[in-house]
Amino acid sequence: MSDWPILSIITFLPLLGALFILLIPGEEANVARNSRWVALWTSGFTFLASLMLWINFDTTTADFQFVEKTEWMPGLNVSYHMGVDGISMLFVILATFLTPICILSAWEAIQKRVKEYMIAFLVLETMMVGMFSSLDAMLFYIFFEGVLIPMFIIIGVWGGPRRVYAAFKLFLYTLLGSVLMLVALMAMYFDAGTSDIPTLMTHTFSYQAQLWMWLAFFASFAVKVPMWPVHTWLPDAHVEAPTAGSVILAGVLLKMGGYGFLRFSLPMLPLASETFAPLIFTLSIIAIIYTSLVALAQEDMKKLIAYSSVAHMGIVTVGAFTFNQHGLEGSIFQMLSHGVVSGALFLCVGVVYDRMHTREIDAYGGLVHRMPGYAVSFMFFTMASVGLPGTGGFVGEIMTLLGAFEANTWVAFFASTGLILGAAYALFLYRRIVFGALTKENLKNILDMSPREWALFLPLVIVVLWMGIYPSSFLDIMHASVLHLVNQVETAQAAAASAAQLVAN
Amino acid sequence: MQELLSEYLPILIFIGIAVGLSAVIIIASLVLAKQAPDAEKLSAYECGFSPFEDARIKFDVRFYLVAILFIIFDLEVAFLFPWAVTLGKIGTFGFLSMVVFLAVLTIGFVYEWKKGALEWE
Amino acid sequence: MELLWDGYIQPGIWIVAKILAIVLPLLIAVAYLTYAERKVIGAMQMRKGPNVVGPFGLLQPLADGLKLFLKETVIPTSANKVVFLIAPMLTFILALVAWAVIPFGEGLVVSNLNVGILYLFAISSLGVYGIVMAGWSSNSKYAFLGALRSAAQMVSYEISIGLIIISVLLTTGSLNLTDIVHAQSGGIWNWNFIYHLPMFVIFIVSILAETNRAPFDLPEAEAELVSGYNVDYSAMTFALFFLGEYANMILMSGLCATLFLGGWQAPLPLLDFIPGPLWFIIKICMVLFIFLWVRATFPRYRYDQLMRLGWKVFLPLSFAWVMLVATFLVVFDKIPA
Amino acid sequence: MLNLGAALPEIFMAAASLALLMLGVFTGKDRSFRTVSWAAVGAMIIALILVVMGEGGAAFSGQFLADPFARFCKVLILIGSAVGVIMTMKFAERERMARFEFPILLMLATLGMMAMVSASDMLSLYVGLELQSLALYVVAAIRRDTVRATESGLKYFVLGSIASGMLLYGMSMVYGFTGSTNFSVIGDVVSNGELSVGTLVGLAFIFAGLCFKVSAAPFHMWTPDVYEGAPTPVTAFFAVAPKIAGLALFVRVALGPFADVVSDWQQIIVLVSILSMVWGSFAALRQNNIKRLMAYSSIGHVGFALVGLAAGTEAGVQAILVYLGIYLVMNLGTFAVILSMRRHDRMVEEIADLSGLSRTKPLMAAVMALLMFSMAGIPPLAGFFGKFYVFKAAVDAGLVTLAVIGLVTSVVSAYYYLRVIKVMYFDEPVEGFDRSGTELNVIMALATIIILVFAFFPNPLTDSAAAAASALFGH
Amino acid sequence: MEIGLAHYLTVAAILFTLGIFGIFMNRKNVIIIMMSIELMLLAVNINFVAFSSFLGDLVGQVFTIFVLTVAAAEAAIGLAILVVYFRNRGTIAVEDINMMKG
Repeated sequence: MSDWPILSIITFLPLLGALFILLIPGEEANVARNSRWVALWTSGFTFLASLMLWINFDTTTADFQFVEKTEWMPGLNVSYHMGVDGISMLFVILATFLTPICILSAWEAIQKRVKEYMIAFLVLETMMVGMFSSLDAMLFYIFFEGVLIPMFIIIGVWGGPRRVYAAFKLFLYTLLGSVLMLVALMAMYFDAGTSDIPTLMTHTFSYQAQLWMWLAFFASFAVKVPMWPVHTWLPDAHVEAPTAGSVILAGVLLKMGGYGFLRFSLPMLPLASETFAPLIFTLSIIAIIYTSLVALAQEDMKKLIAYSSVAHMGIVTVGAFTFNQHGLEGSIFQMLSHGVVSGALFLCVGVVYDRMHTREIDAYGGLVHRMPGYAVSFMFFTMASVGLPGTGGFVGEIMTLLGAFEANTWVAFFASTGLILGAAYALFLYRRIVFGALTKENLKNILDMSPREWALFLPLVIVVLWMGIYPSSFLDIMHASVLHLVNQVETAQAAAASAAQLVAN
Repeated sequence: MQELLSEYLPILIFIGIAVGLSAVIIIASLVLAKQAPDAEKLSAYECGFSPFEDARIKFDVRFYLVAILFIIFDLEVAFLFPWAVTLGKIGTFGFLSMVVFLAVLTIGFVYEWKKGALEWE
Repeated sequence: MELLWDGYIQPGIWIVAKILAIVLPLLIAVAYLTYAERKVIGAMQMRKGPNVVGPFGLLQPLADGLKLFLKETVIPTSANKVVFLIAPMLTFILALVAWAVIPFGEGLVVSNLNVGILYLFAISSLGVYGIVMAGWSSNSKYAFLGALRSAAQMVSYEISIGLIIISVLLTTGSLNLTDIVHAQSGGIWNWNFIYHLPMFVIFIVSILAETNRAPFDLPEAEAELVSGYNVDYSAMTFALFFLGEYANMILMSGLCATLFLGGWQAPLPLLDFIPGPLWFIIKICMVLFIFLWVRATFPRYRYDQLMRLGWKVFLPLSFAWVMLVATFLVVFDKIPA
Repeated sequence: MLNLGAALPEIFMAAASLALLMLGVFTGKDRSFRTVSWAAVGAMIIALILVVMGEGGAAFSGQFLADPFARFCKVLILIGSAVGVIMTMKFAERERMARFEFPILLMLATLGMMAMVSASDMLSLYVGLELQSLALYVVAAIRRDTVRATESGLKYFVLGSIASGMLLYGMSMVYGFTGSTNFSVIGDVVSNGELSVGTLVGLAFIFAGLCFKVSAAPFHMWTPDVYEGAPTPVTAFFAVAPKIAGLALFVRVALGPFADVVSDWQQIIVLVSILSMVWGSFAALRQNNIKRLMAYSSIGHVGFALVGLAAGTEAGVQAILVYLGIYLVMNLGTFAVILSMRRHDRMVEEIADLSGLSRTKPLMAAVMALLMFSMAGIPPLAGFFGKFYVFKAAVDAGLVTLAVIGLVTSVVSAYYYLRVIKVMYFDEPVEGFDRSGTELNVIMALATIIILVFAFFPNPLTDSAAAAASALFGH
Repeated sequence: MEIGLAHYLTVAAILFTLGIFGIFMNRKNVIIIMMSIELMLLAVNINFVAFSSFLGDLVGQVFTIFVLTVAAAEAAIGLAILVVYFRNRGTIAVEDINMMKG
């Protein structure tokens, strides 16, 4: 089994499915039906295949596993190098897990140009999986940027009224950040002579170089995460994207930034990371508090959730730059749980949106009377988002705060303030939509969730509960890798400190 | 160098004399002859009519064509001059080079012939 | 002082004398060429020609010249005056200065340029400018069209002339006119017109066209263009054109004699006692006679016929001849050193 | 000395073009257009084979050098030209410009380009360049019954002649101050001592002339007008083959004789490159005509390619060559799409005419979208690799600022490429286009496949580019 | 006064500058632009011949011949395009060559 290039299979299987869809002939309705099924099957298989990673994963080592390495561009010393460790493996599964859900969620919502839609999603999946599992900086960059193409199309074609603006904003913001990262990658390559990530991790860059490279990486990842003040593309993109687009955007794409910090900034540029940690903390805390307040004032459901994502990702970045085991693991865990939870919340919005075609919070109210099943699921995810113990959200937040507390008390303090605000807006949203009297005429006939929608929510509920109740099944996987990362950073920082000491003496 | 140039001195003088002569002839005539201009006399000749449009009219494009062809062929002749007098020194190689050149030129010539550029019906 | 005299003044005077020795006879020759023309054509048409002014009408050219000299110089108001005046001067000047390199005899040349033939070719090419300037500056349709026609005609035939000169150069191997004459020494059978007979014929016809002479006097076609580019010229400005044209005829005859008829050399060695310049003048007169003879004999060409002759007959022929001669020389290794 | 074998492809092309000219003119009228066109394509393919199979080497007493660099560029040029001719055929027949001279002129231009990239002497450079330019002036104005085409021809002519003039003036200065027109001799002179002022002036003029020819800012002003006015297949041709040849020539001149004084001219190239990238990106933002857009796009691309030259290293040259190869494919594909923009048998060339193409012609829209993404340099499409190579070369050479500026402008340029995609995908459909010809479809398909799979198989291009670059540096 | 290389170069430079100015300052007629271009080429030729003579190297003169030839071809093509343009547009004034702007 292990001889199989399993990562490549997971990565390129969706692409194969996309090709297959491309070749489906026939009239439009037929094509639409077939492409839905092909997409679902493909992504389902991909998910199953990705589970093989989990089953065969060796939790005792921090090394990269399932490694594949083939010559690709020998002239440049760039190879096709794939592999996962405890950090990235879970993200791969997150991506493969969310994609079939997205495809299923679009089953009825998307009626025009289904074929293209499915192709876009499958291509997107390839890019996401590829990005999380690539072990070559060049390869990483290609997948990282490649995500933009399907995302641009998804938002632009199937999005809301201001979709063009949103798509352009998403694309250009991200691209601008990424090209700076590209320069940094080139500089790294020039310095180290290779773009192999494991090699780069062991390479020591001079402090001066680290500062510049770190800033360049930061430009890209901060946009992607997104951090304040470059987060403004996110609410727009979320609001205009179709439901599935929002799900994948919140669920996976935002994690690319956080993952980038963990994969590049921390291990390769530890000194610069230390230098800039206060900056990250400051921006993150501003993001947590400010965007939570902004979220409170939102009238649009999706926008509110979008701002909440910014706040939650702020917690992630705080955790990542605490440089300790708790903080990092919390950060990763928070990303995973946020991926599932925020995705689920967007799906919740999608459910009512499909019925009423509006996202105005004021347009709803008292849904509990007509849609009890929906109310329960929505409630569950809201609680998970707030961080109720027993849900995935709780574990991530509490570990991050623990880590932050170890690193800096004030940071932990402000971050927890943000959490309280978070509870406020989430519950506020829930109350206005679900509770109250059912006064709106057009809501009188609204139907509860269909079996298909139940099928969507059920796995999400299970995962969230699982993450909350038995988090160690996830934490064990990342343990070794995170420990290795922490050691790596600490060693480098200590070495630099002693060197400085020597100079000072 | 100086000797070479000295061959051109007589030509320079010759030109000077010729210019002087022609100028003298015209000026002398202007001075000696009786000048009695009037408006009619000074109008451009047009078979007795007053000129009714600008004389620098559009003219047949074939004159352009002739001019263009002339430029090309005249240059070819300019190439041939040094070639002709040095044929002994450049030998077969020089000869063949010119043959290639002239062959290309001939093709051009045939082309324009067939295209009717030389027609003037 | 001595130096100045020996170095500059004396040679200067000598040069000026040589030039005047060419120019003055030339002007007289032009005058009497017109006389000869009328006489010859008259004879061919069984008329007497000019016979009133002076004995046999010999003073007729002088009378004509005087008449022109004393006439009013009309410069049309619509004309571009400077150019209008420069044009005839240019024509006249060019017709004169070309003579600088023509050898009348052994060493009898104003300037023995090593690129004499190139100089001649250049000067005769410039002739077009005088005509175009005249046509343009007159600001008259007839003049303009006449000038265009004339220019087109001249340039068309110039190419053939160039190619013909090249075929001569191939067999002589020098651009110096004296050398070209020397290459033909040894009697009439060494003259170029024997070897290059087709080219000689074409050359004669081409110079007729080049000098706008009958039967190629289209630019001046009285019936259509009322005298062509010089319609608005009068008095001495006209006279300069006239002089220039006739001087050009003589020049072309001289060139013809130099290139094809052995220059100043006698046709047979036993006639060497007759001085070179005399031979040269005899040859020029022969060629000039052809000019007149043709004028009296042939009707005028149509313009399209004229252009076709130039481009479709003469150009390919002379072109082929150049290649033929060059190939012959290379193949039989007869290139003149 | 003569070694005609090295120049066999060129000699063949010359002979073939003359033979075709005769064929065309003797079959009379323009009935032979199609025959001559296909024959021209065939001749280019044969020349391509000759280039690839040929043994290379110098010819004509050091005037001509068929080294791997030149051969690489010739392959690109020949592909571009052959495809250009194929793209023209149907268009020409529809638009009543089916003169058999057209493919022959393209052949002659191609011949000029081939001579130009092989030049190892200023004389052969000039002759090749002019052969190309003169043919292209005519080609631009080949639709002699329209004002726009003739105007574009006129503008192209005037500015191209100025460029030639400047180039020549520069060459005369370099000749005078180094005593030779031969690249290697100049190279020796230059490397022995420092650059004299006269040579530097000459160099500046040569660069200015070359900038004109490749339409680099600030000498780009003719490009948009010419691109817009010329018939579309001609524009396609302009955007590809001459650009490649011009840039190759630029490299040849800059890094041939002047390789040892990179520091003296690097600043010029950096400046030109930045200006081109910036101007190409920003000026394109407000264009509505797709051909004009492509003109600015090409200016920007020239800027990107010049980044590689600014590096002045072997890696930089390799990067340019890779860039050019990819640029060739992208542009041919894009112009195949643009040529398919016909409605009621008439060309339409506004960007707005593409509205909703994804509904009326989904495949064509997808192709165009991929091409645009590729042009914008978004991975994993081929266009990204081109940019990657040049900017990597620049970073390696220490020109980090240049790389940053370049990449930022590439973001700006991404905006206008995205705009095209936006129009096709997000806007409401207008009336669909006519059926596009088979040749165009094949070209589109090939171009798309190449830019898609390039990421998987980059080596054939990058390796041969590396070999070509190392040959230029005499390794 | 001995006339040296510098004098030739100066003359050529002046001619060249005149040519450039003639092109860019001229607002009247395209023919003038073409003449300016010829002027530029003339300057180049002077340069080449002067250098050739100064260096005692014939290549410069050969180059001049080539330039002349190409200039002739260029002029021919330019005139042809100009004529075609004039037929379409009815004018060759520089300010009228403005169908495309932007």
